[in-house]
Amino acid sequence: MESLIGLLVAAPLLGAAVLLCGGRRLDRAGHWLGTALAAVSFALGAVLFFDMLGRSGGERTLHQHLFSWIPVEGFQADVAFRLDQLSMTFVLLITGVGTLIHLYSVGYMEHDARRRRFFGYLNLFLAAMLLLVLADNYLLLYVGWEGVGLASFLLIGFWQHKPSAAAAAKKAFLVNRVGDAGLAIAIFLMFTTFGTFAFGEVLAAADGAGEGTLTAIGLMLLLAACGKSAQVPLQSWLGDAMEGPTPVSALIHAATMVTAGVYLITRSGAIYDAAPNAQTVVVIVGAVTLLFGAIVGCAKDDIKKALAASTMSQIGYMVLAAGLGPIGYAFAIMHLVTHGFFKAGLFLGAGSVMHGMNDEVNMRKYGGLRRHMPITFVTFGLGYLAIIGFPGLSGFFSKDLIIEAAFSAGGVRGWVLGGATLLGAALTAYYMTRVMLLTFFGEERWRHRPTATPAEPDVEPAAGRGAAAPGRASGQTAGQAAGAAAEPHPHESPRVMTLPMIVLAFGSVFAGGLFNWGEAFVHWLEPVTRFEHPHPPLPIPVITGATVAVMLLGVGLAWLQYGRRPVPVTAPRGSLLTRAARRDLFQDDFNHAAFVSGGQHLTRSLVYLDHTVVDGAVNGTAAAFGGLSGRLRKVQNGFARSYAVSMFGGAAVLVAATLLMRAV
Amino acid sequence: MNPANYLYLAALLFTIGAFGVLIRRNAIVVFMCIELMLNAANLTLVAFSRMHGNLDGQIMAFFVMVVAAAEVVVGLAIIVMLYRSRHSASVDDASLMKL
Amino acid sequence: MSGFPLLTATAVLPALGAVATAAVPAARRAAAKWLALAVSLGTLVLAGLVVARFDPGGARYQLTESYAWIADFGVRFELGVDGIGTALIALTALLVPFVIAAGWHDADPVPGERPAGRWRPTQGFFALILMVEAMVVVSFAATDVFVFYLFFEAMLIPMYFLIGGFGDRAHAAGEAEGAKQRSYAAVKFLLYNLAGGLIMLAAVIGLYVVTADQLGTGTFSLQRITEARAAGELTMAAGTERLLFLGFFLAFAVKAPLWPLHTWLPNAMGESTAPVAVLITAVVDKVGTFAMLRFCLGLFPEASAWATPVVVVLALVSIIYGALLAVGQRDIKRLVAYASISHFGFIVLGIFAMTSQGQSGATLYMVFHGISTAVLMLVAGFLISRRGSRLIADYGGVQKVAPVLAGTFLVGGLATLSLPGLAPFVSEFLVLVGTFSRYPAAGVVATAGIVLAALYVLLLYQRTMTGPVDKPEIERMPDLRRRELAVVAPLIALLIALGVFPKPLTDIVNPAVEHTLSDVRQTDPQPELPAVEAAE
Amino acid sequence: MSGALTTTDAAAGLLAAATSTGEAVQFYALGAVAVAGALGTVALRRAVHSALCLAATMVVLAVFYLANGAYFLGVVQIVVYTGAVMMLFLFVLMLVGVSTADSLKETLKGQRWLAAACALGLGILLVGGIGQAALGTFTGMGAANAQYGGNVPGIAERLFTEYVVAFEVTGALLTIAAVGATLLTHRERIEKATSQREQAEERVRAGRHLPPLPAPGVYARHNAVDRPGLLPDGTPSELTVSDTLQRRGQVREVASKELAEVAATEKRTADYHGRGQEERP
Repeated sequence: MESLIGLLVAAPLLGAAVLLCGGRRLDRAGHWLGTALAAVSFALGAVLFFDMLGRSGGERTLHQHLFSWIPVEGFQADVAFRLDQLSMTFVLLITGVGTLIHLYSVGYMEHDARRRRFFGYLNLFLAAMLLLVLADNYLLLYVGWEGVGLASFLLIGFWQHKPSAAAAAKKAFLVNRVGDAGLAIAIFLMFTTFGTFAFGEVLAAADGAGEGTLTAIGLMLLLAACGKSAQVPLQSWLGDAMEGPTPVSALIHAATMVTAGVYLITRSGAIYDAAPNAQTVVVIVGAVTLLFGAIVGCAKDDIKKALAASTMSQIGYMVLAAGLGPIGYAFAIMHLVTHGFFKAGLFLGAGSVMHGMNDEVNMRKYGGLRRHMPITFVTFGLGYLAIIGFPGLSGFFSKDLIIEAAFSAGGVRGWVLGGATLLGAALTAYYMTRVMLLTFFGEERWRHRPTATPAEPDVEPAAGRGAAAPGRASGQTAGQAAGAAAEPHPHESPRVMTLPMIVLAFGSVFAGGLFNWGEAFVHWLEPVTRFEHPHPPLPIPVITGATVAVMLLGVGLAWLQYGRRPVPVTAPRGSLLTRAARRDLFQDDFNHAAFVSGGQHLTRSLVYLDHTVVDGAVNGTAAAFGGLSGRLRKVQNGFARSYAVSMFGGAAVLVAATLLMRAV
Repeated sequence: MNPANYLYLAALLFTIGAFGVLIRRNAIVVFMCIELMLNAANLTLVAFSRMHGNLDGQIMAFFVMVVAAAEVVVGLAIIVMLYRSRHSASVDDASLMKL
Repeated sequence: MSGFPLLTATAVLPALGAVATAAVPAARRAAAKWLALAVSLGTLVLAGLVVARFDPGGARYQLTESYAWIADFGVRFELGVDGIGTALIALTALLVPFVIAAGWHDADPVPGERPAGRWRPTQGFFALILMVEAMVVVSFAATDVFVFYLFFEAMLIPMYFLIGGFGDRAHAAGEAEGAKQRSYAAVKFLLYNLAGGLIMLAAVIGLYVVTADQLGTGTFSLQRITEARAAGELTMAAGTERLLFLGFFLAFAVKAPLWPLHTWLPNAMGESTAPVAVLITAVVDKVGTFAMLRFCLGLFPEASAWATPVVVVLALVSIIYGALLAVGQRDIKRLVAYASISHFGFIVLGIFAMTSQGQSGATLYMVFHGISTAVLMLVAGFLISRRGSRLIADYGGVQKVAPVLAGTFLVGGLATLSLPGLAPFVSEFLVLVGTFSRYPAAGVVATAGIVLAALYVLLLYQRTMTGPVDKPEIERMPDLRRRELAVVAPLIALLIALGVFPKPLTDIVNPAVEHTLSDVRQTDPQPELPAVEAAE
Repeated sequence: MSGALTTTDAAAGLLAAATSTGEAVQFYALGAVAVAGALGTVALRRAVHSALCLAATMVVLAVFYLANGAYFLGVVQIVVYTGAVMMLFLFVLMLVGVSTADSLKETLKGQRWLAAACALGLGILLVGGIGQAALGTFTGMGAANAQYGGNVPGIAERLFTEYVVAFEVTGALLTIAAVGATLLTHRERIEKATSQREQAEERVRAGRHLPPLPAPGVYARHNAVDRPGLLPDGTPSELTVSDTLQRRGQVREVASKELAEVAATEKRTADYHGRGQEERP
């Protein structure tokens, strides 16, 4: 069985290698190969899962030691895998959702000339992500960590001819690199403290170390988590990352990669439990991001950006939960999984909508699409109900549990956190309802009003599809261009795209309930992430009631604002808060002011300095010597007599010398 | 009388000759000054040979004279050529020792 | 161990090859190229034999040879390699064939050009490259300080001509201006290194004097001196040792190059052709860092310990400073040069962290940085040869017209920013861990360097490769040709292979590093919880 | 005969050995002359004068040689140096041009002061050195000269036994020097010498001064070659004076009053013949 673990990673890696090096001859079948390999690793994951179920809680953890990676004196870095319940959960999520999204992409990227490379990158991502969750030590985890960063870089910038895409990719990688530096430093600290960075030894010895060290490690790990999971203050890249193709947003920036931070914190639970200060910081970060994302999400008109903000906020929930310690880890992971389902579903839905709308992303130009793309509408709607925590659906269970855990953090802290999570729930309901209404209900704002373009004849759908195809093939957001020229003709996406959406919809409906069946999920994870029952200050039903209440409140508000009265196509100026939220609460302005401009000035001045001072000193010395020799050269005037003088003087000096020698 | 006197005289003549070599521009005069220096040297040789009472000194002086004669012959020939080529016997005109 | 002088052969073969190549008649240009390539491959085979013969568990110096040379000064032609030397000889022999293949057309006479004008003698170009290889091999293998010094300095001559004589075809500032810049760069390179070398010469003589009046007979033999020091026969006054150390260190710091002695590198790498630039940064400069490890630490342990704080600070400055300047460059080659300065900072940092991780890391770093820079620089060279400009601003959207070129360029860049899975990551991580375990603050600062590395690499990639294709020259740009791909692909494969499985190299290097550490009488700092070590 | 010779030699030897007051007087008197000569050699503007001064110094030195018992050298000094060498100098001076007197104005900046400083320094050093040196008194040439019966036989004996090689070499040197000098100064005549006829034809072809040049000194008080003849309008013509004189700048000026007289005479003859002004050009 152990040997299968390696194959789990190897399969997509092989796919990536073949697809990327294979060349054009693979263009025809490449995408199917990629999908097949993803499916293979999912099958392997399933086999391992059932095998794991077959064994009792004690010996469920599997280890596979492949080879010693960097053997240096007093330093052991092995390529070794560790498959326990936690990583098993992730393996299933990654491979499962991954396979579905591969399938989806077959349709979505159909018209893209570079589809083969796209699938190569997707496989590369799967491999890296699996490496991340299967690693047995922090160094190998770091490899996967940067690996997914690379894949994300490649996929965000997949349409490289778009400067915005290229810039977004660079931004994502850089911000992540900051987090990676944190992870690296954490690893150094572990090495100097424990002399190793294998999970087993480190976590076992964690409580033995000084709290200061552990706090440092915890904060550094948190920095890494912030980078990868787009938590404040390293959140700014996620919004731009939506430049990538929608399947990428669904897989990497919703379901899997961005949750790696939660995995890291949960995995390092032992360290955080021994460092309460670090935990506090984690909780604060989670709470802040939760609200930050929610607020931003309320103002975005770009459907993908709105969903991205919601992702940020949902991960805030998870981080918060993970920061609560043993009472929260399991819930964090649970919410992570359910969120993986419904957020992926939502993104695929959004992709499907864009697919039908000439890649238009502005929700204000949607409206009333439920009649034109019913399947998308239903699946999207189910995902929507799940995320706002409609009773009975996945989101309800996972989120509700986190809220309870937040309340039971104890004392004022508990009340604050609980309040934050409740507020978050309300906001979630609000902005998701807004998305829903703007997209699928209301009047069809994408139709050209007679005033806008008088007496324009209808073009038949075929032409519309034809117009849509090159737009996406070349990847430009042809929405504006095409929208102005030819009126979009929304149509349902092909089967290959709707199928994954349906599957994910099922997940988002039933997963939560399934997990919560007799706390199955919690018990499943308990051996890895210890579990304590939360004891909220209020009775559970009250909290649940409150959750549902605030959810309904949010929905109601959104309906009042967007459901009842018509929505203007061009966004109104809006309140100060709205405008701030549209600008992502000035995150980029802050970064620019704080780092970018300063850095640019620094480099410019340094370049100047290097040229004038450092190099100037060198050239100055050279010039000085040149001048001196030029002066000396004048002595050699070419006149025999002046040479004779020097000879004569030399003779005199010699005589003097001899006399002196005789004297002494 | 002290033999040193001859040596003092020789030193004086030698110095004067050297000075002349340095300040005169006419190649022929320069040559004369060189001859003067040689003669001063000869005087010392002779004085020493008398002082030590053997003939080697004089023989040295003799050789000096011979060599000086040869040198004068060649040197003057060169001067003549120089004069032919550049119509002047000034050593400063031949300032070609500079790159 | 057979009596066959393998190391000498490894050095002599390229030397002879150089002479033979130079002797090829002017008309038979192709023959000269093939001859040079064949010789370099032969050298590679010999180097492979060296690696094969080297027994990591064996004596410190192996394959030793010793011939009487200048008896009066106790100079013997002594060769011998430890693990570090072996690794670096392998690197040299490995890279030179690629350099030759990459520079296949760099020295061809320009078709439209009058033959009387700046004609590039192809034979000379390849002969000089081989000559450099021979000298580098000797300096990696020399265990006699004098022999090392001799070749360390002699290397400058062929390098001078390679830099000054063969530049880019199309220079941004015009042909004449280009020639001027080239000669400036070459002279700067020569004077810089010569100055360092002369200081070192003084130190070498000083060392001889010290040994002479303490051991009776003066010697330059590294082994003899280290043994004598270990045995306590040879004791230097602190002042003397520090002066000698500085004399050696300055020369190596110039060669390395360490801030603030770095300014010759950007000129040299910017003006010379890409293969020569690779030769400079990937092969020749390594002699400097290698010599720090072998001579500075081996001969003057106390002084090294004394100088460590300053050197560490300088290394940190190099790392950050080099990276920041790389960010600010407008010229692709100069950018790579400043990136190299930053990387050399890492190497020096690793050496002077005085931990086994640090020094193993530094040694691996020398090898891996050689390969990764080779990839990046050679691809950059191919790019420049297509567009005829070194300015980043003249590019953009290359990825769309030449995807393979862009891909290889990206891989080179990722190796430069030491992405895990590629070889440089291993070495950089080792250096950082080694540094952090002794100087945590320094470790943190150096870690900031990896973020900056990402910045300059990605900026370069974004500006050159991505975006719309808005320049006609770029629309017509061909993708990598077969020869060029054949040059780059093996190196990339090597980067990946060593990144995943560096064990063969570490096995060779580790014992040597342990020896060096014992020379400087240093031991690794132990973790706070040794109990865990025991439990492990 | 031989006895006389020996006695004279003995006496000479005695003279050489002893340092009488007479010699002292002679030394100081002639020494002054020698120094004066040397100074003259250096200081005088005309090369000829320098040569003469040098000759004087050399003669004095010859006397000193004799006084020091180096009879052979003394004679050789006079014959070779003051005779041959100085004549050679003067001869070359003639070739180069006696008149050329180089100005003693220094052209090289600071040359003179440097030279003076060096000379002074050296002189002081030499004098100091001699002063320091522990010099005995004269042994005298008596024994040495008497050994082979006289100074000349003594030198000859040494020259042809001990120093024979050196002697031969110097002989060779002299020969080579002679050959070299001739080679250097010899100038090969490239074109054949032009005969008188050719010169005449040349003159005709050139078309100037077909007749002989006009004679000088016409209208003069006294015939003189250094006085130019006057053209009809009374301007002096340089054709009439020989080239050499013109080069040396020894042409005598024709005074203006004489020119005036010529003009007056012409006027008078014109009036006498009654030719009016109008015919005058």
